[in-house]
Amino acid sequence: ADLAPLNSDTEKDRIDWSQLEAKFGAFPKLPEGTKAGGVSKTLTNEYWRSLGQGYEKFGKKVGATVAYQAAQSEGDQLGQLTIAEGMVTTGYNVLLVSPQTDANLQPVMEQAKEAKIPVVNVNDAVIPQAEHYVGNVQKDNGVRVAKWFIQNHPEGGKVAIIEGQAGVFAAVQRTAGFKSTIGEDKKFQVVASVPGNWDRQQSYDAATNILQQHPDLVGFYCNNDGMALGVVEAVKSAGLLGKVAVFGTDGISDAYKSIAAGELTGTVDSFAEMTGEVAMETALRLVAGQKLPRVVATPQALITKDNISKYSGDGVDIRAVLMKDAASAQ
Amino acid sequence: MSDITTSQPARSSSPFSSFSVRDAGTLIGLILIVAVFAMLVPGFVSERNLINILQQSSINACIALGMTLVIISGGIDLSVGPTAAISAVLTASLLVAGYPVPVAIVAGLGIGMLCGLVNGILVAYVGLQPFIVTLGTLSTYRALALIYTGGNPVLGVPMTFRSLFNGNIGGIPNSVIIVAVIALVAWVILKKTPIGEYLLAVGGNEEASYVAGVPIALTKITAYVISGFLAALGAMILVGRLGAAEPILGNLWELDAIAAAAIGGASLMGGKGSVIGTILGAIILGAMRNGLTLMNVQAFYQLLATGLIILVAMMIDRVTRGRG
Amino acid sequence: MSDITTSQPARSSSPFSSFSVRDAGTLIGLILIVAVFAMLVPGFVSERNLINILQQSSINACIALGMTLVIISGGIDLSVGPTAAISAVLTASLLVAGYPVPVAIVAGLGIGMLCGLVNGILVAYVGLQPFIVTLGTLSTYRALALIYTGGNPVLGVPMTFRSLFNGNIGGIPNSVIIVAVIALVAWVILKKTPIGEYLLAVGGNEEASYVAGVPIALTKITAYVISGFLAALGAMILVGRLGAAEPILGNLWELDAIAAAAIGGASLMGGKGSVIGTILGAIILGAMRNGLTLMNVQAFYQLLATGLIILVAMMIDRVTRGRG
Amino acid sequence: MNARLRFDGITKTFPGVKALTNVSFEVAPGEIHALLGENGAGKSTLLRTLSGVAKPTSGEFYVDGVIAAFKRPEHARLAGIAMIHQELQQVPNLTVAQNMFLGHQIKSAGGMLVNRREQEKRAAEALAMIDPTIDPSVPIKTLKVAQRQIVEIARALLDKAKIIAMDEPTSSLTPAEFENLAKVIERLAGLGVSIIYVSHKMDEVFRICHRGTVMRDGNVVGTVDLKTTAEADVIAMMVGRELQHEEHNSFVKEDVRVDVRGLSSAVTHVRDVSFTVRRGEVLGIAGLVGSGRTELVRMLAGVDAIADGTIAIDGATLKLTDPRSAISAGIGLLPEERKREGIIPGRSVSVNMALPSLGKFSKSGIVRHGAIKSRANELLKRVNLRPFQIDRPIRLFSGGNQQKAIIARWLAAGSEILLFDEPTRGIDVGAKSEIYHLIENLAAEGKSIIVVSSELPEVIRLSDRVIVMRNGRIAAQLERQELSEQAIVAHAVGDAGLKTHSAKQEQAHV
Ligand SMILES: Nc1ncnc2c1ncn2[C@@H]1O[C@H](COP(=O)(O)OP(=O)(O)OP(=O)(O)O)[C@@H](O)[C@H]1O
Ligand SMILES: Nc1ncnc2c1ncn2[C@@H]1O[C@H](COP(=O)(O)OP(=O)(O)OP(=O)(O)O)[C@@H](O)[C@H]1O
Ligand SMILES: [Mg+2]
Ligand SMILES: [Mg+2]
Repeated sequence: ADLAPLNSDTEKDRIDWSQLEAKFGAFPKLPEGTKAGGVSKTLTNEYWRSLGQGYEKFGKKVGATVAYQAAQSEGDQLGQLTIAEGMVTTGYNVLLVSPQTDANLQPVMEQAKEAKIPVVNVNDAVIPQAEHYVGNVQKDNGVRVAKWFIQNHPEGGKVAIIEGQAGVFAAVQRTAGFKSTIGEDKKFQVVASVPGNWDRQQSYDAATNILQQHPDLVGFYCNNDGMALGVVEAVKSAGLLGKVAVFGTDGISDAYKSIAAGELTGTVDSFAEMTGEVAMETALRLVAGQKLPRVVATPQALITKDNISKYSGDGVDIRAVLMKDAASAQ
Repeated sequence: MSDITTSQPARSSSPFSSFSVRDAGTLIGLILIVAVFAMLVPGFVSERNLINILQQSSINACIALGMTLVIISGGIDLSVGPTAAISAVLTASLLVAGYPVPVAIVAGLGIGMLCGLVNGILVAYVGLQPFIVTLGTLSTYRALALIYTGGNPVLGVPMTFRSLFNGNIGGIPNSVIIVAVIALVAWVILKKTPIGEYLLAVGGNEEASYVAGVPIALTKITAYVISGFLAALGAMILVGRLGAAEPILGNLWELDAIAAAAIGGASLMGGKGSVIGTILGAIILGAMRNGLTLMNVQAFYQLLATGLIILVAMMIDRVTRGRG
Repeated sequence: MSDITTSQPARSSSPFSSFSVRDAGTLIGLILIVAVFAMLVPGFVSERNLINILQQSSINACIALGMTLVIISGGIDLSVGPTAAISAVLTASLLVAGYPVPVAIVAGLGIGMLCGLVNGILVAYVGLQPFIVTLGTLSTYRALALIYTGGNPVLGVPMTFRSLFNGNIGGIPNSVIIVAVIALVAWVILKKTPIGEYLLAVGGNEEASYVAGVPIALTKITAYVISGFLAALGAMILVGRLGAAEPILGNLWELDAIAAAAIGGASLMGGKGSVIGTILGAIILGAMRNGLTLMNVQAFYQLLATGLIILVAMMIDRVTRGRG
Repeated sequence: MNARLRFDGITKTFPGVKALTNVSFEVAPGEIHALLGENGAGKSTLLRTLSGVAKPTSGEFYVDGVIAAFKRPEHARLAGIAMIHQELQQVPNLTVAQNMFLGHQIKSAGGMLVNRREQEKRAAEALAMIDPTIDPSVPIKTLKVAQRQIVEIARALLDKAKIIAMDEPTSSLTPAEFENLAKVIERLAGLGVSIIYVSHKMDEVFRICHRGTVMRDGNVVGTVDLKTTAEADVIAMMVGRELQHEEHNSFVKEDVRVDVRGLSSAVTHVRDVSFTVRRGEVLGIAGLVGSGRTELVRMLAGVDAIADGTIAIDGATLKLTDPRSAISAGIGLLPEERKREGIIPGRSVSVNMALPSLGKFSKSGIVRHGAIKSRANELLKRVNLRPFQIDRPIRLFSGGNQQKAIIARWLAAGSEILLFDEPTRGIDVGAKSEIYHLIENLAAEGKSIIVVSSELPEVIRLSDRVIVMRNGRIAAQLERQELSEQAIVAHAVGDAGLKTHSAKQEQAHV
C-alpha cells in the first residue's frame, strides 16, 4: 500500500504546471474558511520569502487564509518540525512544507495523514513518503548551465563548481546535473568542486584560490545565487571579469541586477513566486477534493544578459511569459 | 560586584536536598512562561499540546542531561550533534541491512559512547581543553557521518524499531517516558553515587580532588561517555520519530543543550548543575518554541524571542537568587 | 595526569617576553602545515598564494584578537558573527543612502561597540555567565540584523568605501595591513598598558583582582567592547571585499575565532592568551583551508581535515609544551 | 589618646550566621595591635570589612577621628589602609611585581603604559626587607607558598599606609623570616604606622604587639595590654578556659611500618631520602623553606612522581602511581595549601570529609548519605568544627575550620599513615592543643604519623624523632632526647653540628 519513495526528478506520475488548468479545469470553489499553512526552510534567503509571497498571492486570489512560517535558521530541523506539528494541531486544512532535509518532517506526514490533512512538499528536499510534490527538477539546474558552457565554449576548457552545504539534496542534485552533463563533453574538465556552504565569504575565498591556480578557467557553476555573487566579486578582483563566466541558481533579484550590470553571467531562475502560486493552487485544489498527479513540475529558465529583458522589467507578466515558454517547449 | 564573597544561603546548595531553591526559581520561570502563553494562545494548555511540548522537549532534555554532567565536571561537549548523527546513521543502516533491532540499538549506543570516550580521553589523558577538543570532534564526527553515508539519508527504518521510540503508553509518548527514566537515573548518579560526587568534586577543584584520591581521568571520561550515550539515545528517539537517519542530523543541538543546562542552573565553570533544573530548562525552551509557533510569530521575531528569553531567564534567576 | 602541579619553566610564561615558547610552538605548527602543503600543492608557497592566505585569514584574525582579549579576561564572546552582521548592514545601508564614508564607518564601528557594551554590562554588572549571555545575544543580534534588513542583503556599496578595505598598498592587501596594525595595538594593550594587566588579572584570579582594587566591571566591559569593535571592523573588511552586506553574514565566526585563539595558546579558563599566538592560529586555519581548496579536496574530507587539524595542533602543542 | 582607627559597633551578618556583633575598639598611632581569637571568631571578617572587601551590616569606622566608609577595596587603600589577606590573593600568571602593584600600577607615558622597570625596582626594595632572594620579575606561580606570603607582606609595605592590617601574615613563614618581619613592623610602628596583627602564634604576638583585642564568636571579649598580661590569661580569654601545658607522650611500638629507601623525586630536588616510621610513632620533619619537606610528603602521598627509591609498608613494597594508590595503601595527606589542594569549595564539609572514602560509605554503588552524616557528626565533633554545621559548604568556614575538616577526612578514611604538612597552620591555640591531642591519640591507636612543620616548638612537642632536611636531602636525624630548637636550626642551616649527626650515621641508623 505504501507509495514508492519519491524521486521528484524522475517520478513518472507528473504534470507540468502549465497543464493544470487544461487538465483539471478552472479553479474549483473552496470550502468556507480554508486555512493553508506554509512551512519554509528559512526566511534568510530571498528565494523562500518569494515563495511565501506566491502562496499569499494565490491564497488571496481564491479567498484562503495563508500562514507562512519558517525555522529560525537553515538547518534547524527540530524547530521546523515543531512548527509543522503546531500547524497540524491547530487545524490548518492543508500544509505546504519545504523541509530542511529529506527526513525531518516525516512525523508531520504521518500526523497529517491521520488528521486527513493533505501535505504538499514544495521544492528542495524531498520527503520519500510525500504524496504531492511541487517544484522544479533540481538536477536540471546544473544541466542547463552545463549545456550553456557546451554551446558557448565549443573549444571546451576548465570549469569549477562551488557547492552548497554538504549533504543537502538540492546541492547534491544540482552539482550532479552539472557534472554529468559537462562530463559528456570530453573537452571540458572540472578542475575544482569545493564547498561554499551557501556562504558568500567562503565562496569568495574558494574562488580566489581556484582562480589563482587556474587563471585560464572558463567558468564557475554555483549552487545558489548568494555564492555566485561572492564568486563574481572574486573574479572581479582577480581582474578576470568577462573572461570567466559565473552562474548561480535561484534567480533572486540581486542576481538579476548583477546580470543586468554585466557581472554575473547567468542564473537558473526557478521563479520562486510562481512556484509558490503553483504550489498553493495545487494544495487548494487538493482541499477542494481534486485528485492530482504526484508531482507538479514548476518552471525554470536560464537567465542571461541575452534574455533577461524577457523575464524582468516593468510590465512583464511572468506567468504569461512562462506559459508561452511551456507551450513552445511542448 | 560589591561584595564578592557574599553568597546564597547555605541551604540551597546542600547536596542532599533533591529540589533546591535554584530549581524552584527555574520552575517559577517555567510557570510564568506557560501562564503568558496560556493567556495569549487558546489551546496552549490543552492536554494534547502540553504532551506535545514534553515530546518536543524530550530530545533536547536527553542531550542536555549528558551536557549537564559534563559541565558539572568542568568540561563542555560541543560534539553532541555529530555524535548523534553518527549513531543514527549506524543504527539505521544496520536496521535497513536487516540486523535485529537490539543489535542495531546496542551498536548505535555503543558508537555514541565511543565518540564520548574519544572526547574523554583527549580531555583527561591528553590534557586538552574540553571546548577545543569537542570543537575538533564536532567537525570530525560530522565528517565521518557524511563520509559513511555519502551524504545521503538512510531511509526505510522498520516499524518495529520506530514504535519502540515513537509509540506511547497510555497517551504518554515513549520518548517522554524514556527521558523521564534517564532523568531519574541521572539524578541518582549525581546525588547518590560516588561518581556523582566525583563529578562535582572534579568540577569544583580538580587539584584538590586529585590529592583526595578522586580518579580524575576516569571521572571526566565517564561524563563524556554518558554524554555520548545520551546523544546516541537522543538520536534513536529522533530516528524513531522521523523514520530516517541523516548524516546532518543534530545541527546546533549543543547550543540548545547548553542553554537548557545553564537556564537550569549549571555553571560553565564547573562544579555546579542540577538534573531537575536542566529538565525544566529544556521544557522552558520547548514551551517557548511551541507557544511562539502557535502564535504564528514570524521567524525573525522567534529568533529574537529565543535570544531575549535566554537572557531574561538568566536575569530573573540572577535577581531571585543572588550571585551563584 | 601523573603530576598535576608541575608547571612549565618560568621563562615561557613571562608576560614580558614578546615571543614565548608557546608562540614558538604555534609557529612550528604553522611551518609544518605550510611544508606539507608545499609538497602536495604546486604553487602553494608562491608569493601570490601566501598573500592570499594572509588576506583570507585577516577577518578571522581580526575577530580572534578581540576574542583573545575576552578569553583572557575569563569570558567568551559567541556573538561576534551577529555583531558583525549588524554593523555590516548598518554601514552598508548608510552608504547606500548616500551618507559620507566616514559617517558610515563610525556608525558601523559604533554599533559594534554598542553590541559589545551590552554583552559587557550583562556579564559585569548583571553578573551572568559570559557563555550564556553571548549565546542569548547571538540570537538577539542576528534577529535584529534580519529584522532591520527584512532578510535581504544590502547591495551597491560604493567603490570609495570598498577600495578603502579592499585595495592594496605595494601589493599587500589593505585588510592585511589593517589587521597587522590592530595586532600591534592589541599587543601593546596586553603587554604594556594597565588595562592589559587588568585583563590578565581578572581572568587569572577575579577575587584577588577585586581585593587589589582592579576595576573588574570596567575591565570586562572593555574586553567585550573591543571584541565588538573588532567584529565590526571584520565586517567592514568583508563588506569591502564582497561589495554587499548580508544580515546572515558572520555565521559561525565565533567558532573559527575561538579555534584560532585556542590554537594560539589562549586558555578558556581565562588569564592566558597571546596576540602573536592568535595571529598564528588564524593563519594556520587560513592556510589549511586554502591548501585543501587548492588540492580540490571533497567537502566531507575538508570537514574531516579541519577537525583533525584542530585536534592535532592542540596535541602537538600539548606535547611540546607540557601541561598549560 | 587620639585613636588612629576606631571600630564603632561593627556588625556583620551572613545568611544564617552572625559573624560580628557590635565590635568596637581603638588602635592608636604607632601601635601594634593584636587581634586574637579562636578560629571562626570573626577576625578575618572584621578586617575584610575594614579593607572594603565586605560591607558591614552596620557600624562605622573612624580614621583619625573622621568617619570613613569603604565600599570597595580602593576606598580603603585611598584612606591609607593596607591589608594582608589570610588567603593569598594573587594572580598566578602575573609576575611578583605585577601582583604587588596590581590595582595601582606605576604608569608612564602619561598614564598610558605601565612602568615595569620602576615597579620591579620598587618591588625589589620592599621585598628586600624580608627576603631579598625573591625575584620580582618571575611569575608568582613559580614561587613557593612562603615566598608568596612574603610577597603579600611586601605589597602592603609599598603603600606607605598609615594602617596595615595583617591577617595571619606568618602562617607559612619560618621563625627566621618572622624575625625579619618583626624588625620591619617595629620600624613602621616607630614611624607612627598602626598595625593590626592577627596570628595564632602566641609567641609572635607577645614578642611584637603592644595591646591585643580578644574576640570570641563575633564579640569583643576585651582589650588587654600584652606587656602586662600573662599569655595564659589571654588564652583563657580566647578559648574560655585554661589550657594546661602538656608534655610529649610517646606511643612508639617496635615494628617498623613505613620503610623509605633512597627516595628521589622526579620533579623536584629531593634526593636519596631514607627513613623509617614505626607503628605509633610521630616523625617530625623540619627544615628551612625550600628544603624539600613538602615535596617529600607529596611523593609519599602519591601526588608527585618518584624517580628512584622504594617505599615499603609493613614490609611490602608499595607501587605508588597516584594519590589513589597511596590512599588505598592507608596513606593520607593533609596538604600544605588548603585552598588549592585541600577543599572542594562548593561542597559541604561532610562531603569534603568523605570524598576519599566514598567507597566505604557506599553500598552496592549507592552512597549512603546517612552514614556519611553520622560519621561526620562524630569526627567533626572530634576535631571541634565551628560552627558545627556539617551540611554547609566548606568555603563558608574560617580557614582553621577548613583545616579541621581535612584532618577529619583522613580519620574517616581510616588511614594508618598520616602525613600532616603544616597541620596547625592558621589554627588557633585552643584548637592547636586539640590537634596535638588528636595526633597523640592517633599515635596511641598505633597509627604512624609524619608531621612537617615550620614551627619548631610544635615539632619538638609532637615528635618522637625528627628528620632535618636541607637542600632536598636529609641533613640529620634527631632522636627525642637530642631535640632542641638550636640543634634543629643548626642542621637545617648546615653551618655546624654535623660532627655528631653525619649523613653516614643516618644510613647506619636505618
Ligand atoms: N561568606 C560567608 N558566608 C557565611 N558565613 C561566613 C562567610 N565568611 C565567614 N563566615 C563565617 O563568619 C565567621 C567568622 O569567620 P572568620 O573567617 O572571620 O573567622 P576568623 O576569626 O578569621 O577565623 P580563623 O582564625 O580560622 O581565620 C565564621 O563562622 C564563618 O563561618
Ligand atoms: N621542578 C623543580 N625542580 C627543581 N626544584 C624544584 C622544583 N619544584 C620545586 N622545587 C624546589 O623544591 C624546593 C622544596 O620546596 P618547598 O619549598 O615546598 O619545601 P618545604 O621544605 O616543604 O618548604 P615549605 O613547605 O616551607 O614551603 C623549593 O626550593 C622549590 O623551589
Ligand atoms: Mg581568619
Ligand atoms: Mg612545605
